[in-house]
Amino acid sequence: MSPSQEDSFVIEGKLALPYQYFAGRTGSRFLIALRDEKKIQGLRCEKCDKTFVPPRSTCERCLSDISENWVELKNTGSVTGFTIVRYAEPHQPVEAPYILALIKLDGADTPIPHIVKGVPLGEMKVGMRVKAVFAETTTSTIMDIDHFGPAEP
Amino acid sequence: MASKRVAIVGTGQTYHKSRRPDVNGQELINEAVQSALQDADLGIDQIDAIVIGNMDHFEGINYVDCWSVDGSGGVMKPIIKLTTGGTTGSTLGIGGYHMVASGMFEKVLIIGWEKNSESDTTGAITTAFDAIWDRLVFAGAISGLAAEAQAYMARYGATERDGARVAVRDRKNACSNPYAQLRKEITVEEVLASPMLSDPVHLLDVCPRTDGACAVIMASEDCAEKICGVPDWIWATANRHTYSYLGDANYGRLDSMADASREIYAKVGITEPKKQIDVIELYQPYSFAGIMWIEDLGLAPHGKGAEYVWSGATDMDGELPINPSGGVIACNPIGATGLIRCAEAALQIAGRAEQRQVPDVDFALSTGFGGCFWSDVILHGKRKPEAPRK
Amino acid sequence: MDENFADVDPMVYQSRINVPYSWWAGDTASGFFIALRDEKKIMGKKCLRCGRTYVPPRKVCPLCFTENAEWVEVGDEGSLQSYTVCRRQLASLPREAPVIFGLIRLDGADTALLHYVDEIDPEQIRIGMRVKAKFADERTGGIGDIAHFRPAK
Amino acid sequence: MDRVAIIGVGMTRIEANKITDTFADMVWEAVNGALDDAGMTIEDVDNVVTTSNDFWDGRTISCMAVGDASGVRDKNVSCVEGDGAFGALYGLTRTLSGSYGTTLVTAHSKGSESVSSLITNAAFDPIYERVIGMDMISACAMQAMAYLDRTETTSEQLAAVSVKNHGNARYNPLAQLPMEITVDDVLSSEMICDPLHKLDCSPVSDGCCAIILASEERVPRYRGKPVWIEGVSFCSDSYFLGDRELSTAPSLTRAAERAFAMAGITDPGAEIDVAELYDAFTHQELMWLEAMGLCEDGKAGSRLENGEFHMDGRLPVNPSGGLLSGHPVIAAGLIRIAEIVKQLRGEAAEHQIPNARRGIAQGVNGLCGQSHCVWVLGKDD
Repeated sequence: MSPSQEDSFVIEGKLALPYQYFAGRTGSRFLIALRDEKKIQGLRCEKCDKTFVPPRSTCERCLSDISENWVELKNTGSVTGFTIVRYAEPHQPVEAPYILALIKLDGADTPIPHIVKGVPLGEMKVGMRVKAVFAETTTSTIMDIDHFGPAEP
Repeated sequence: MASKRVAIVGTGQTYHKSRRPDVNGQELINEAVQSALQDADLGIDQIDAIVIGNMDHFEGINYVDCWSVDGSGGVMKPIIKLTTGGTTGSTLGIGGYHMVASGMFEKVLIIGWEKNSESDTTGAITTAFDAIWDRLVFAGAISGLAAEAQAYMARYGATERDGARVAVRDRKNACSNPYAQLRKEITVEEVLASPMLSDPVHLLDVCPRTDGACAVIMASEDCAEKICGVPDWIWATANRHTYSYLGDANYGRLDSMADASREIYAKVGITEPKKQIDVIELYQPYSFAGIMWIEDLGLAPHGKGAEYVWSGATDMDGELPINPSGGVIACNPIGATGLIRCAEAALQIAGRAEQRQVPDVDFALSTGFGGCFWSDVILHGKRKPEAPRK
Repeated sequence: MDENFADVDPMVYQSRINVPYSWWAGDTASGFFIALRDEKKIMGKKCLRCGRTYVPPRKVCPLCFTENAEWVEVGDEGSLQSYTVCRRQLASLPREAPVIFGLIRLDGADTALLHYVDEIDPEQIRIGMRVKAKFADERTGGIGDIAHFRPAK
Repeated sequence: MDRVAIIGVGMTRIEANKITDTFADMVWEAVNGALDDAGMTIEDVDNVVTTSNDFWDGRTISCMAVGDASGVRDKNVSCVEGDGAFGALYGLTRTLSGSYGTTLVTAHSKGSESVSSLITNAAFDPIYERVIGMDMISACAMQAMAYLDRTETTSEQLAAVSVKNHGNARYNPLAQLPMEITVDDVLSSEMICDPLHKLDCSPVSDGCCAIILASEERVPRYRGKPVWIEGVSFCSDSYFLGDRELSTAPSLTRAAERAFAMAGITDPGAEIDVAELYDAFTHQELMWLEAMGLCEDGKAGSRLENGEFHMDGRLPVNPSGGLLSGHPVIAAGLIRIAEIVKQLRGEAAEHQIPNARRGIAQGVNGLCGQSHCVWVLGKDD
């Protein structure tokens, strides 16, 4: 009775679960400043002397509430790590190959992951100076920074 | 009931494959459970509680603990689910340990499983990262790991050949492990010639997608020695979920592994891990981890991991064999993978690892990796620990 | 903390987790679906130790934990163990409300099969009533090969 | 059993939609509530167990969202997936194992961020059942139908549970739906799935709860008033609805028997002063009372009608308003435990049950109450 190989059934299905995510108060504030004033802000914990980007309302080290201690950061920063993504996947923000980099903005202690464009793949290196390039049309997301491009040294 | 000492008295695995169309999820789980029960010569009715885990979005089944009971044996029994991403398997091992050590359950069945072939794993992994910040930019685990390898290479001058050497070692070991999925040797040149996925990581540097399950039975000191000749005593467990945002991680170092292993060494008095530990089953989803994370385990100074691997010290005939089972590069059913490391360490301690047995093993380490650069570490020993670990 | 965010309208992101799945039915379920598709027969699996016949069939008896070796054909008629009439158009419903779900213990089976009940006025349904399977004309090997259960004459 | 106490509890308000809070914000609020309640700082916590669900949170590895807010930075941590009462049980084993002296347990979820019907449809077996489109409400309605049929309990008696719990919620400032309603209001509310009306069903809400466990020798070090864990057990029934006798809950009976035995309870109906049960639907509060032996089979409805389970009754059930008045899915079981701790400490303010000395709390996982976790808590006199 056991079926042969091509008769082993597959039930095709899809899990299409709609979600809505709340950026929360601090997240909203960051994204509105980014959208309306093209300003990138972080939240700073004085006790631990650490500025977090993306902003978090509480400091992970000492668990204190830092949600009002906004700090303005520069649009420039340096690459602390990167990779060149070459495999193609439907979920990718841009077509492969593209540069996915970790950028520590001047004034921040934690780098943010983002896309780098305008740099030949072969010349990418850790420590490179980059500058935020803002998107024409805003989507009120982190993609309001369209990508990071090379910055004058 | 005072706290109890705990030992692994039975293990079971499926023959891990890229796809298992002949069984559904519950049946896959049952295969591993039946072989673990047989290994310990126990019936399901002698099990006091069950701990199970996988990564939900890989199978799209909610409340897996409830769904699994036909296969896991949980009907009219206590069953609970633990899940922490890639470290799920080792989280389950640590969970089983605490359930038995608490004195509330004498014999606990622990199950890790995954059917990666049933979903689009990259799509499922992408949703692991913060929906507002990381997810839009990020796509899949490989690019995060590649960024780590790139940073390490920039800092210490390692090369792609160093990563390839680790892949060659593990794929060779896998040939003597009947449960492993990829049992074909490869050379450094073949690794470097394979397609580049995300600089500097090639296709043969990373783990495959696998359908597989693993089951482990842990028992308290009151009955462990009656059940199995050489129980694998759990001496200590530790883990860290150090980061939550990809940007925060310290690329080129695995802080969570360093902290967790340091806690264990301090707790049991290990000062020279290279000498005092006889074998390591390292959860290493891609080759470069094999030269970087062994530094965080204290086996080599920072930047010298590759040298230690090229010296042959971690090969089967070296001073400290790593991944006699072939490790994660040969087989990765994610929810089970951390528990497979735990089960393989137990087989090494019990001297029952057949062709992949490392001679006279007194202490073994099994680790887990996942989440946002998270690590779990479990120390296994042949000797019974003196008093319950505090 | 709140007055700081008085002017901030919270950002909400509509998103969707859209993961395609293909669940392997396995040999046992495939055997069940082939019998439905090709012979309009409903098969169960019997545990030789405790004698229970499971519909849907199970490879291993969940109670005795031994492999159910024996396929057993069960009747296409049975008694309604319980039911509900869904009046609200729930998001999970694939068809127009009202939809009637029932648990049907088929003659010869020891467990009940979850399925639709139709061709009956919702107010007439009674627990314990006899119902009969109505097979779909187009059968492709899936639980949908049984269209629904209707009152047995 | 070695003695472990709960020395700190913290909860957010239960709301339909906490739009201004992320998961981390909610957890941080509850964790700080528990730490203040216990008179502890995060450094006093030896290890953390978070409880979440990837489907409800819309995120693979959902525990990653709340790690920082639970202070896991340099600590051992683990994550349970399922109801918070199960998370607390795993936290208890970690406290009893000798590895840790204090354990922080958190549980959170947001019903507002997703569609509960689709999330619970994903709990059905993908091969045989999921495609026909049932969810938690339709499955539990089928259970209610079987229960009414077997025990002659009436829809009016079901409605009376809703009237009681929404009424109790008027005295609980954290509840989402305090309401003054009548049996007729319930029976005339929208019929969602026979026999369950809208007011027979709990909402799906946003909320978070945190508790702190401490071993006996660590308790004196903090100012949190200890409530002792006297008994706890959990058990699961079969999975397929067709394999089960839906109108009964044998797995709850077994879990309750074991928990009561651990606590040395021989006559639960008389020895228990207050109960916080998992009333996801009105018929379930009655079923759980009968399955735990807190009243005879089939009689919970009539005993409710003569007021035995009201705030001034023989055995007050859900003085907090229960799930019917606010149901953050994953946090619900942990909130039941926290409510019993408040009752036994005499800190339940307006919904306080006078001189309550021993109480029970219940968590549930799976469809139609497949897997139950029963807690017995007591106060030293």
